Amino acid sequence: MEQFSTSSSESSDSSSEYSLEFYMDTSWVLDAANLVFFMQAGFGMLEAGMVRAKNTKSILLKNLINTAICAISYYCVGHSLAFGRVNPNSFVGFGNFFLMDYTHYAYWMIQWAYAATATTIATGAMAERLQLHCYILFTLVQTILIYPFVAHWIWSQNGWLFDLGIVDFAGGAVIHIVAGITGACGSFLLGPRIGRFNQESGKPKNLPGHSVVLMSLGAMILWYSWYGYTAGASLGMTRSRVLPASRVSVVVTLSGATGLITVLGIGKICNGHYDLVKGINGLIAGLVSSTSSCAYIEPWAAIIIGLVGGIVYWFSSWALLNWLRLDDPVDSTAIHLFGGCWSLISVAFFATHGRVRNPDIILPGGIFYGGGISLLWVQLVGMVLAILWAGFLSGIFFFTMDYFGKLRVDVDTELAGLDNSNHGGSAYIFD
Amino acid sequence: MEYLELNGTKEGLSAAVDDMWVLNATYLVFYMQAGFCMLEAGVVRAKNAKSIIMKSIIDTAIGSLLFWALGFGLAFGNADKASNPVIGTSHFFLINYENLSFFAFQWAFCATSITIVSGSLAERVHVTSCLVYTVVMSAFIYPLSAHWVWSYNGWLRLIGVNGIIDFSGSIVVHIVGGCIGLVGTYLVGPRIGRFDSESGKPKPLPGHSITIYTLGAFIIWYGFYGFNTGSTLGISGSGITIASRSAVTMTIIACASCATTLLAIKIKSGKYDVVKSVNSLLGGLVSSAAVCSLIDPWAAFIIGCVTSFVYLGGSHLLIKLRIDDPLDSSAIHLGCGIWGALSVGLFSTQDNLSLVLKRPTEVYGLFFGGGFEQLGVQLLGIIIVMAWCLFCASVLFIILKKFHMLRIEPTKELMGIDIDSAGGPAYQWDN
Amino acid sequence: MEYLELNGTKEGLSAAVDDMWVLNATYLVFYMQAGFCMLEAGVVRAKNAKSIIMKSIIDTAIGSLLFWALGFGLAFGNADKASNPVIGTSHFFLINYENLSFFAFQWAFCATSITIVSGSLAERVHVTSCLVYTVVMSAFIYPLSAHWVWSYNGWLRLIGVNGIIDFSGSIVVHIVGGCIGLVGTYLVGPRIGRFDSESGKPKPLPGHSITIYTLGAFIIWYGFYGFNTGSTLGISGSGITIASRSAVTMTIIACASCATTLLAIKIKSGKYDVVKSVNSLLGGLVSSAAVCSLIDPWAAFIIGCVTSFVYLGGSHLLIKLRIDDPLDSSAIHLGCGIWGALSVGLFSTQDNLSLVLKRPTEVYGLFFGGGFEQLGVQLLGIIIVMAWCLFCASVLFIILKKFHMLRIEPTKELMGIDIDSAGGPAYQWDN
Repeated sequence: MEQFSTSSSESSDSSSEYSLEFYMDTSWVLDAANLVFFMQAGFGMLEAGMVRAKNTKSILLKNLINTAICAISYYCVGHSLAFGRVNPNSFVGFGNFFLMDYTHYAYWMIQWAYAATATTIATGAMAERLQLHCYILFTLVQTILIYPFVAHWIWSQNGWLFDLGIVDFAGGAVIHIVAGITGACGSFLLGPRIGRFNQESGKPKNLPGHSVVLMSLGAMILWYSWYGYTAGASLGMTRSRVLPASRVSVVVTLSGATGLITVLGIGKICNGHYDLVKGINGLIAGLVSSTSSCAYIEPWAAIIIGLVGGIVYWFSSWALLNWLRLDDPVDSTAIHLFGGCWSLISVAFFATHGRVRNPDIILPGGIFYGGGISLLWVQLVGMVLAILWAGFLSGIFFFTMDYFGKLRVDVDTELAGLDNSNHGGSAYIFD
Repeated sequence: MEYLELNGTKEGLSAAVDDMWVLNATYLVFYMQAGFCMLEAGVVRAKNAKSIIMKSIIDTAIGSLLFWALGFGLAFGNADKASNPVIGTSHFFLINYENLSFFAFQWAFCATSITIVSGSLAERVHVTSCLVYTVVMSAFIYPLSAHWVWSYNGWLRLIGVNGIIDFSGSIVVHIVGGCIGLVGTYLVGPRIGRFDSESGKPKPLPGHSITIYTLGAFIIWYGFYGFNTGSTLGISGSGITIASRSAVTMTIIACASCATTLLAIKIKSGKYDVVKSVNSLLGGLVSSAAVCSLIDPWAAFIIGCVTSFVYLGGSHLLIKLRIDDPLDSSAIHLGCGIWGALSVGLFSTQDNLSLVLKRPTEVYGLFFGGGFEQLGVQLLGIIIVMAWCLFCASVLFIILKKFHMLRIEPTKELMGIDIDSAGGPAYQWDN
Repeated sequence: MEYLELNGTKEGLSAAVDDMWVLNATYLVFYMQAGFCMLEAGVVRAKNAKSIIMKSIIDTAIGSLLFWALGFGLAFGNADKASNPVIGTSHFFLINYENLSFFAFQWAFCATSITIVSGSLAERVHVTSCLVYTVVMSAFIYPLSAHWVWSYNGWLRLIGVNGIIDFSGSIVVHIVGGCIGLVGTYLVGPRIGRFDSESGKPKPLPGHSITIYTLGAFIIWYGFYGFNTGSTLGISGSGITIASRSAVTMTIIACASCATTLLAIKIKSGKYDVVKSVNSLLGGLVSSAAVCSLIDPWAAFIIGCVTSFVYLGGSHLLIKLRIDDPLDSSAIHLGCGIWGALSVGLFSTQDNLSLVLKRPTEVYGLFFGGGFEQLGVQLLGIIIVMAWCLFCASVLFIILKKFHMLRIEPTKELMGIDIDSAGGPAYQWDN
């Protein structure tokens, strides 16, 4: 996304450092970063609601660790590799370690919040059976090795995918594909939770989470913070970015709502009742589906994107479970990996509005607007490369952990619940 | 609301600042959905928690889509400034509409109004009927009320010197929502066990989690800051002065109302009542919506104290009339909404009113010597809007009842809606 | 805080933008009430959840009313710039006061300070006594501390070259709240069963829901971005630069503190402890309040690591002294507050301090060669404010104890306060 890179150089170098425009744009970014951070609360509640009561504490702790460790490691190294401005090349950034000689703090804030989101999403897929120190190590690997490179390729103005003209407004590839694929690798190597598949028939068995109320609270918080997450990527409101930012808000609402309704409708048809849990996932899948494209499309396109996003979610969730036997307690692979892919691809079809920050640079119109398929190839290259990079590195990491027996908790612990064995008792005490 | 000019005509930085303000407020108002969802979930019994959340989420999703498609055009579709005073006629599907931040803000208001209704109908209504009234409300009932009261050529705006004044929706949002909810809950009848079948005495059916309930109330309070201060539609000119005043008076009204109820109940029954105090807090927020920008802080204190008794009286009256409103939604939103709208005619000062209307006016609050006219106009407006809602809602719910789509069967009600139509309970404490 | 000039002198759009920033921050700080409410509710036992929520609501509602009526005048009533350094004397009930956004911001700070106390007194105190200390705190204790430290003619501001520096309330909000809570919890005595009656060994009384607890912490963290960055009182001039820096350093402090505690406990006891980690996180936020705008990111990391040990030490000390503080409020708010205020004298750099004070200064952090003076001033301020709070709180709570209004009877304590004085339990799982 061109917005990020130009902003970091432009706003700190230009003479308008102390103009009202600069104040406003920075405050917009800070507010948005704050909202993106609040997604940690959203994902925390969502994931806590989706696991069983005996593992609640461990999932909450995991989210806390993600946020904290990610902040430290992103501050030390991650941001430099992604957006460091001393001697960057097209593959990786360099310089400004420990935020030395770096003053664009607001930009760091929102990038940190994005990076933390990517980690939290990924670890959701491994809930209820991963050892806790593995979470810590994975957070380090994710924020130092995996995420910054993809962010650099796509969002930094030196990145090679950026040079190719990839369009990813708020992180369909950078955040959701990376998070989805790393989570999937981890979840696959961990194997399913005990009891998830019937031992004889091999049929999947539902292991429902302990609280739908928490789950929906989490989803609503996510919906709220999604406005900061997407509209904040405009990195400001001045210089005719008002209209794009407003349109982003409208588009996000529409695609999320459509995703929810689609999945509820499919559930009603297939299972005979409205499935709230799936519906909530559909809502998030709808939101994810428009992350790459939200600044570039018309509101009506958001409806189509949300609709397809909901369908993609439903069927990928089903296929992952029944064909791949992937046990993803919070469905984050189906939502974020497949939703992220669809979001990246859909830009090539529906894009019609120009760049947000530089309206002069005309974006090639989407296929439906007669823009040809060149953009589609670029998007596909970006998608495949992000998947390969993140999948390969996380695969190696989890494989190594598995080799040393540090990956999965033992059977007794898993049956008793992580909380009782590792965290000094249950999360709930009602008497 | 539209008393302040729309920002379509403004240019440059101040337009950007104004839109940024409106967008931030919009996000907050959307976040109120999370608050209502938690509020309603906490106050129903555990066996119905999932279905009420489902309704709450469906409201938002379907309502948003319909308001985008039809509602907004009927409410604010004033292309060429030539639409008639009863109904708007253009900009359906946002065609040819550029002021997207204004649209998004109105959108969030509509979603709020709809979600009020589901509280009144909790624990005994088909999910499908919720779909139906959401469609009718967002596409028809709400937009017309909004057009009459808020659109600059709405016919209630043309009455008298100032026209009707409803700064941020005591009438349009809360009276409409509360009124439809009241009709619905009256026609559905009380929950099984709410009134003793022999003596007719009310029996409390306490909700399953006060914690979740309070969380919801706090989120609503937070969102209300966007609701009330965003209605300035900007901060340039006198916008920020009005917004600061609104934030302060609204807080005073809510706190005074809450404190009064707290002490009144303590004095009467010797106990502190959390639920009633929280409801009063919400009632205070509701009555502040119409009047917050027009009064001085001390008047806010008085309005708040009165609000408390309006709510308590309304709640008492509902029980007298054997109407079972699980959330006291009609007492809160209809009762306090009426009081808030009336207090405009009583307490608004000449200075503040002139500032909001952007022209000097000689007609203002009765208590400040502004005469009876404004009070009369407010009263008329309230009656008209209530009559409209009562009529539409009666027709709607009677039809639904005729086709047995309104109330679920007694056995299912006793069992809980979740198990029947939402695929299992909301909580799973074991396994 | 008031180091940055008030916006009374500015004009036009940049004044509007500044007020907008303050208002948005105010909403966030008010939202912290939701966080504290959830935090406290989660950490008490289920039988006391309702009453702690009740107290939280009373704090907010009554405290806000009194701060409006009296407190603000005592704290910031500096009409004619002639009020004395000990106490403000005008603008009671907001009479003749126009800068409403500043008022609202201060209001939210006062509410935060009060709500800290109820955590220390949880599970064994009459709801009525909560009313009493709320009144005294918001009308008297808090406003005077705020006047001394924050008002431009407060006497602690006139000491030394820079005067005392408390950017956003480590002293005024957190030390005051923590100190009063400590006195209260000491005079009330431990909960029944907290210390073994024979051996005197502490026995854990775990809270009923870690989920709600963590949710609360995340909401507080979210709100803290308003708390700290809003204290610039605007974004024009150097405001936004300071605000961005504050956001970054505060994040690093909180995360470093959380991570350190997590690992320290893991190394010592072999387990990961959610509650202590969350508390350290909060401790980090608290210590960031005074210092966040004055330091470089690497110093933030060090401050965060030390914060962790300050909290753990404080918590350990409380148990040693047989003081039962259910939320560890005094360790968090008093302990980490003191450390945060002191670290201003240790770590603040000349550049940042000059920027915040808006004039060059030769006295700054000890570690940067700024001499001992600032450290001495901070220490003096902390001692004065603590002495003031200890004195007032002792008088208050001893009087309450004398009239048997402080602690509830043992039987009721064992049964839970909810059933006795809040009309039933907070949760109803059956029916």
